[in-house]
Amino acid sequence: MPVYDGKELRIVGFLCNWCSYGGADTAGVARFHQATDLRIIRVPCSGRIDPLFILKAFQGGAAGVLVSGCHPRDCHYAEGNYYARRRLELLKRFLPVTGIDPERFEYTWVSASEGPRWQHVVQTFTDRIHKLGPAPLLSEPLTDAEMVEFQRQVEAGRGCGCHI
Amino acid sequence: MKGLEELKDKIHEILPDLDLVIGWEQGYDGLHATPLFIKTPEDVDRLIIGPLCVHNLATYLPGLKDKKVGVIVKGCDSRAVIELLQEKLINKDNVVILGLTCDGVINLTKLGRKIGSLGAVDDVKVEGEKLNVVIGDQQHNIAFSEVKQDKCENCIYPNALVFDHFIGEPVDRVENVGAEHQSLSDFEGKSFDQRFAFWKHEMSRCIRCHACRNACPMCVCRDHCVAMTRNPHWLSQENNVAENWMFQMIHVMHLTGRCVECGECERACPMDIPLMLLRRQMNRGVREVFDYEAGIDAQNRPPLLTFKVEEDNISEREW
Amino acid sequence: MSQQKFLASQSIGSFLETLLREHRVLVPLCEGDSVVFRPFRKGGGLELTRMPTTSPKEATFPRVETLMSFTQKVSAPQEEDGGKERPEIELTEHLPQDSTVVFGSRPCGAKGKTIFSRVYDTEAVKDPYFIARRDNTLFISIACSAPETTCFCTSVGGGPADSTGSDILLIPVTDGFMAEAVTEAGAKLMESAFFDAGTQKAEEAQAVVERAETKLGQAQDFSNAREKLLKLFDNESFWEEMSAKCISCGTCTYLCPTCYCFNITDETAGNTGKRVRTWDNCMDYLFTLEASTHNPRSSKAKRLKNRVGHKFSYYPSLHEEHIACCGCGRCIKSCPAAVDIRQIVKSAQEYEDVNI
Amino acid sequence: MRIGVFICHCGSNIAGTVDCAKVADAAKAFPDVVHAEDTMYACSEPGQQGIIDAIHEKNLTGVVVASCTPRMHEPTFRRAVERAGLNKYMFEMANIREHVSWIGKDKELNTNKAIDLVMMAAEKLRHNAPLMAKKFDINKRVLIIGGGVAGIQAALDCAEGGLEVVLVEKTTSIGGKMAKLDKTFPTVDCSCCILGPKMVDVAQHPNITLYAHAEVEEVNGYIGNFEIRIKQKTTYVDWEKCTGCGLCMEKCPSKKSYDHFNNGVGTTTAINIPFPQAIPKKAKIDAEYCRMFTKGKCGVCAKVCPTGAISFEMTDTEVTENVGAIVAATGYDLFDHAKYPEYGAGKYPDVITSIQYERLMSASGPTSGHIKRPSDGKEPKNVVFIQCVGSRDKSVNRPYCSGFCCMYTAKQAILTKDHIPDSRSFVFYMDIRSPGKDYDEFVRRSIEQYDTQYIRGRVSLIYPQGDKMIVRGADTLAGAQVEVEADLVVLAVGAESAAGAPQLAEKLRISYDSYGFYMESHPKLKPVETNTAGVFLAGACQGPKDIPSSVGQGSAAAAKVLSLFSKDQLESDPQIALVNASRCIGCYKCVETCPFGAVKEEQDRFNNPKARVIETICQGCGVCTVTCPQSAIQLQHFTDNQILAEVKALCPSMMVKN
Amino acid sequence: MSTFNPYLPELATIQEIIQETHNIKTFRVVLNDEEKMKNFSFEPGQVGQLSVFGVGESTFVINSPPTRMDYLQFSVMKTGEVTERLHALNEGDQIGVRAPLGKCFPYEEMKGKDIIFIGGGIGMAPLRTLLLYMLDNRSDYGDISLLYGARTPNDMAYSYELEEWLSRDDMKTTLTIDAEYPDWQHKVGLIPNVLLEMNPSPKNCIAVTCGPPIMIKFTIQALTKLGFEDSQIVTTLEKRMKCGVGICGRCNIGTSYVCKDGPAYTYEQLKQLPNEL
Repeated sequence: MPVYDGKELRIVGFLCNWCSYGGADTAGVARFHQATDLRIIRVPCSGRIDPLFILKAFQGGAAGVLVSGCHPRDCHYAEGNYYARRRLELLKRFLPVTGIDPERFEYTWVSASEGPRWQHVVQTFTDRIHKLGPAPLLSEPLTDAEMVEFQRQVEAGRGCGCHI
Repeated sequence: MKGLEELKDKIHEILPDLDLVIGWEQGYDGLHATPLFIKTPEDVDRLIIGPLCVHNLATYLPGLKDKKVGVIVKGCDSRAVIELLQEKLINKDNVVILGLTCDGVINLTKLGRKIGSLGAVDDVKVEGEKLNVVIGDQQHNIAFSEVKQDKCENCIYPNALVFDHFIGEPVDRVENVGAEHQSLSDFEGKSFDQRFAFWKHEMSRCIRCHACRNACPMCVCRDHCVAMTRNPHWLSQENNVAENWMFQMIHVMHLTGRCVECGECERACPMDIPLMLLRRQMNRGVREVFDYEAGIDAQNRPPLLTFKVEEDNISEREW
Repeated sequence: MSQQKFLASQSIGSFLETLLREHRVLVPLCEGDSVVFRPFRKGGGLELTRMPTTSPKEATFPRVETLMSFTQKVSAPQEEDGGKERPEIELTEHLPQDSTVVFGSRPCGAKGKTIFSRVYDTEAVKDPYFIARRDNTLFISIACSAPETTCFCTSVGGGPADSTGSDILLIPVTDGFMAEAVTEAGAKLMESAFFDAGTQKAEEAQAVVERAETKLGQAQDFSNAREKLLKLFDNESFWEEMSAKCISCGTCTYLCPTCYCFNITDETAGNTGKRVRTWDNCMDYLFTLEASTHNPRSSKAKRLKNRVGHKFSYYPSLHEEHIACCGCGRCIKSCPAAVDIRQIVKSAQEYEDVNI
Repeated sequence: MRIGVFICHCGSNIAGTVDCAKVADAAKAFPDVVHAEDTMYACSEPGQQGIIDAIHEKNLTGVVVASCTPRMHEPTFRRAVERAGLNKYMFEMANIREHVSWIGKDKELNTNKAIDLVMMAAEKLRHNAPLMAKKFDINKRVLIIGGGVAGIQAALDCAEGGLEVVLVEKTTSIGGKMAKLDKTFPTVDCSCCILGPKMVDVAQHPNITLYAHAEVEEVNGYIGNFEIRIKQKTTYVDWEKCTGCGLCMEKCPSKKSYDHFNNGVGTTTAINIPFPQAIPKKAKIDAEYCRMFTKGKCGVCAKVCPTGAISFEMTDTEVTENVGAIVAATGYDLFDHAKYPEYGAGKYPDVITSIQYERLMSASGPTSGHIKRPSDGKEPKNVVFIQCVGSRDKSVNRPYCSGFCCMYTAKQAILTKDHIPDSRSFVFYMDIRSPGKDYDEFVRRSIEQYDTQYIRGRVSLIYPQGDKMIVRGADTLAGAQVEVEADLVVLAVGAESAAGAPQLAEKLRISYDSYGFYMESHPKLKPVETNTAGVFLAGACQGPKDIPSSVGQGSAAAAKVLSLFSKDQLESDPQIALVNASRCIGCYKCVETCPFGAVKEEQDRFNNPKARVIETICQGCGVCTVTCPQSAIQLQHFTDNQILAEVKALCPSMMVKN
Repeated sequence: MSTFNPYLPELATIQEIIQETHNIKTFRVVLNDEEKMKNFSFEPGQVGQLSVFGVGESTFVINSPPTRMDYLQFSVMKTGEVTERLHALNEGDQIGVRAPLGKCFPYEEMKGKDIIFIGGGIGMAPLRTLLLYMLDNRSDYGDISLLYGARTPNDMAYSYELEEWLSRDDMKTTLTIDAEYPDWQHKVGLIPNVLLEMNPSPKNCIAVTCGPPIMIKFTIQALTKLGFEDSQIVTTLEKRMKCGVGICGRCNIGTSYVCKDGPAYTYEQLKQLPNEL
């Protein structure tokens, strides 16, 4: 299903079942209006979220990825979110080198009772992604201008072109 | 690297108790060294050390788990041995480490940039800081510092960090301490879009030969790498930009907090894709967040295998 | 086949541009620190001095190609199925339609496809994808004037100016190339005005080739490798020693102009999917891993044995002594561990002598 | 696979803003979907029957229901597909109510989103596999940690229910805080008189094994089969021999020992039985004060002990108990008012805590029930009570209400008047919290019948003036500063989590909040369960509670244990990690990260190292799955392929044309 | 599309699925193109590649005989991704078939000879096609006997045919299982041992054996012990295959490509190949 043209961007959410998915439910029960872009994938624990899922989403053209788990100390599985925090923080710091704006990825903690907070998170993140616009796509060929630029670099001398 | 004779003597001494010792010998031309697997005293004669000995021989250790192996390591290589020990991927009882001191090894890609084709090199000599490359009747004199591996440029571990036998005298090297390689900050001069396009361009060249993976001393999954499976199906076998990119992402992620920056992935890449940029960025994060460097102390716990309830350098983002 | 014509260096670009009208034109281009075959772009440069890192194999055997695509549908309830919906498949064959000119490959690279043909185009079985590409691809090769330390074409039946597999052979001379048509199609291309019949530098060309041949030195005689390798089949320690430094990657196979193994896998997205063929690598553990977890080539020693055996023994046995190698040396030059296939074969040939 | 998709209208809850028929129509085109329909209420009896009928009629092998949150009805629908003969894990849910219809108004966008969510669910389902629960035996014994009133109630209820109970108490006697109280609100009956018999029942019940002065050292195993290491701390008195006669206490020369039971009101002997009704009624030597330990000679008690129970060489011992369930009833501690400099930070003798005041009022206390102020033993006439000391105060990180202080302050004011009829009580309060049967009436009685003067406002300073304490505060209702001359100030200290609670939580592998109170599984629906199967909570360890609530939770936890043990075997949740041995390279990174110690190092028949998951210990978090670089260990029902299928469904542009 | 594309499967419909054992299902398949189904020809022992579209292909012997062409029958043991997905299919579902591939049993050379079939577990599948072919051309062959073994009675495929085979008087059928089992009326013991006990005469006899590698190994040893020449022993090999037409490079043993030159080999032929099984 293609992203709804012009109105939405593809935003993927990974939420732990016990806190954040519950928080999203709580927001729903309270009828807290939210942007519709986000599609939530439910996992048992933020510790189940492989940073590679996030990269896979970007590989597939996601404009933004949002992860949310239980607040530290509140993990249903005692420690899962501590591992998640380390993994996700490193991913966040890694992204710039790939050329994916790290602002396109965010992770946070929302408890099952924090409906208003969830609404706020969704709204803030969605607004941020809309400001950034659609993500660059790996599947799209390089533009002519880009090709010419790379060729120019080659002609300037051998080398990987990472130094300019 | 110094102490070839001392090293040979030591190998002669320990070889009877070992199945083999891994070192280097001259390869098919004057420019290439190649790993040498010493099994007999006669093999020892073929041993060389020096700036051509680029290969990180620790890569072979996990595959020789059931053998008693001697391995010759430079400072950088020794970090891979430490990381392997740290992760209990090799058994220290089965490994005898012959530590060297090193003043840098050659980067053939950079040499190629200097002198064009490397296809017909007859001989290479190192005289102090000069590298003398003989191609037929041509002579190229090049400053060694300009054709060293990146990792050698700001090396702070010239001496093996772990060893059973140290060969030669350890050298001091204090300049450039902790400096991050220039390439990363250079790369940051590009916009996000330029960086993204850069990788698309680089990945279009990748032939998915997995040399980067198989040359990596930390890629111990080898035959069980997720890059080739359908369960889980992380990647298709299609050799295209998106899938090649994803493979490199998997490689980086699986090296998080484990990469010792030996540079073997980039060296092994037949297509000269600058993979170390990715490694350096990840290692920068690891350093900043956990004040951690892989392969320094076998007692350290890799950062992703543990946690702190209150992380020192991770702050909750404001919403 | 025909007379030699002169192609001036400065007119190559313009010549290639004329080809673009009807063909995809692949030329060696510098990318990063590598030289790879890429579509020629108007005004773009090309790299003809360095030996290309990759082989031109991609022109006739792409790294990845879609063999067929399929769509799954659910039919309306069928009466004969008791009113149940029934899944249906729609299958579409994807045969290549392009026409390609490869310009600037070396003779060894162009020869690669001939090794394919003996397997892909036989009485019993014809691979329509390869055949379509092969028959629609023209190779304009450049004779080798500067053999490298890894080159051994003369040992496997080739040479610096071997025209096997090429349609036009260019021999570098001052300011350009002497061109020689090898096939009808090549001759047709050479009717282009950029080929000048007036300028004759045949002697210079001859000298270039001779110099290269001299440089290559004595050819290695692989003729008895066929039996020697077979004899060593069960010699585990020999193969363990030969493969000790091999890291079991696929650099050698993927850069090889003659390695023709492939994998076929299905990929889907929603209801549509495709069956793709990708290069595969006999040096990989998974290549022969069976579903039962049994693996006949479980160690890198066994895999290297198969690779060397295939090229220098099995293939020659099946195909009139032709060695499945064109001596380009890429497997040696780009090997991360500098494994030297010449040395392995030689060791096998000399093995018995040592052990008498 | 033959998938059936059911789109629930949920009346107008979903259908109001989602075009359910359109979603069903779109679903028909998804791979493997052979049936799709919209239905009014999928969870209703006819709704479920519709699913079951479709499974039969269309030979469905998997079902997707798009309706409310799976946290609500996933079990319902799983049972339904199971009734139809499918494995209950061949089912997926798409949440199109809480996550779609209730949060967005644009029907078009909602419908589109619902279609996406259904597609994700269907794509995941295509990678589902039937999962079977494994059965295992239960050890029908229960460990209760903490011998306060909640633990006592749980122990007695379990024991009465026929279970063997192991009760571990940290101090030398059970009874907890309640044993220290003089009277209880709102009935003003004698605390010890109602608790005493229950304590005796514990001592005498054949099913209860009591370890007093003991602590849980280590917890291994899993629901149905825990192995507990208990440290029996040394008492220097052989309790097998001690008869509790008290002769040693009479003769002990070290009479200035800190009196723990009386919270430092008065002193006791170095060897002591904490209070007359103690269970077990056994003596213990406090080595900090015993001359044998401080000076190296004495031994009077050993000489006088008629049974020769004294043993100065005694050391800690360890016992191991095997149980099938655990109830944590470790109670609470009182806030340390030393954190309030404005109240004297504990340095004024006549500023005491409410529990000390209880001991002063108690007939069994150090003053035999006569209220005498600590400084000079005078009977106080003006008593000031200050509420919310360590409650509802962010500045000391105690933002929560302790709940029971308002009530016990009212009680203490009433009792003060009973003890000293000419006294006056003043209560500084923020709000009166008195919900509960007869509670508010009780407070009113204190004000109206006992003339307690309630002043709404915070106390800003207490300082001594002569033999009085001046209490300065605000009366926010009058809008004025007030100063009260007090003979005695009683601080209504709030509750905080018991010392050592986080450490025990970690042994039990249960979570606790930032204040150290244990987390219940669900704040409303699972108040005594924890997220670790087989571990239950009772009383104030979960949060501040009064006696009836604690007793109620004690019984509730007991009921949970009894219902758990009503089966002979338990089924383990099959949504756990599983190692694919042919992919595992035995690096054991999973062993290191598993929060539950559920992954074991093993060797296969070729001596290759392999990881193995202990099914009953694994809780299914999936931390290991991410840890494993070969993806050899996969969390069932949330495998890489299942999650990847969802990601790929959402982000399909990876289907590049070659 | 004039040239024949060896990679392009024929679409086919699963007509019937038989659950043989807990992990073996038999699929009876009919090509959708009626003309092609009518003209379909193959020889006993040849294999086919079955496609589950989106998952991939896997190789199975056509175990119905060419003499019975109502459908093509394949028996599939659940081992990997493709077989798992095949098992999840239903009657009426669509698959792809590329067949026939490979070489057949030397059934022409076997004419006039006594035949002993020795099958273990799923290895019965390739034997079935040849056995049924011979029964359908009974007069061309001498004595026919079958020794079929499995771990337990529940692991025996084609149980519905065994009764008929046991009752036929133009063939001799022996069944065996590895260990005692309640109500088992037949032999108990490992196949090679039972074979030695049966003591078949090698004279003018061809032994055809198929089963798990370890069983084949010991069966061949037993046959040799009984006096069978290498040329009198026929077996089939299994390898990982992709293309099925001898190109893709993974199923070769030296110069022989199992997908194209096999899977049926005489032991004599096998011995000439390098030892890489």
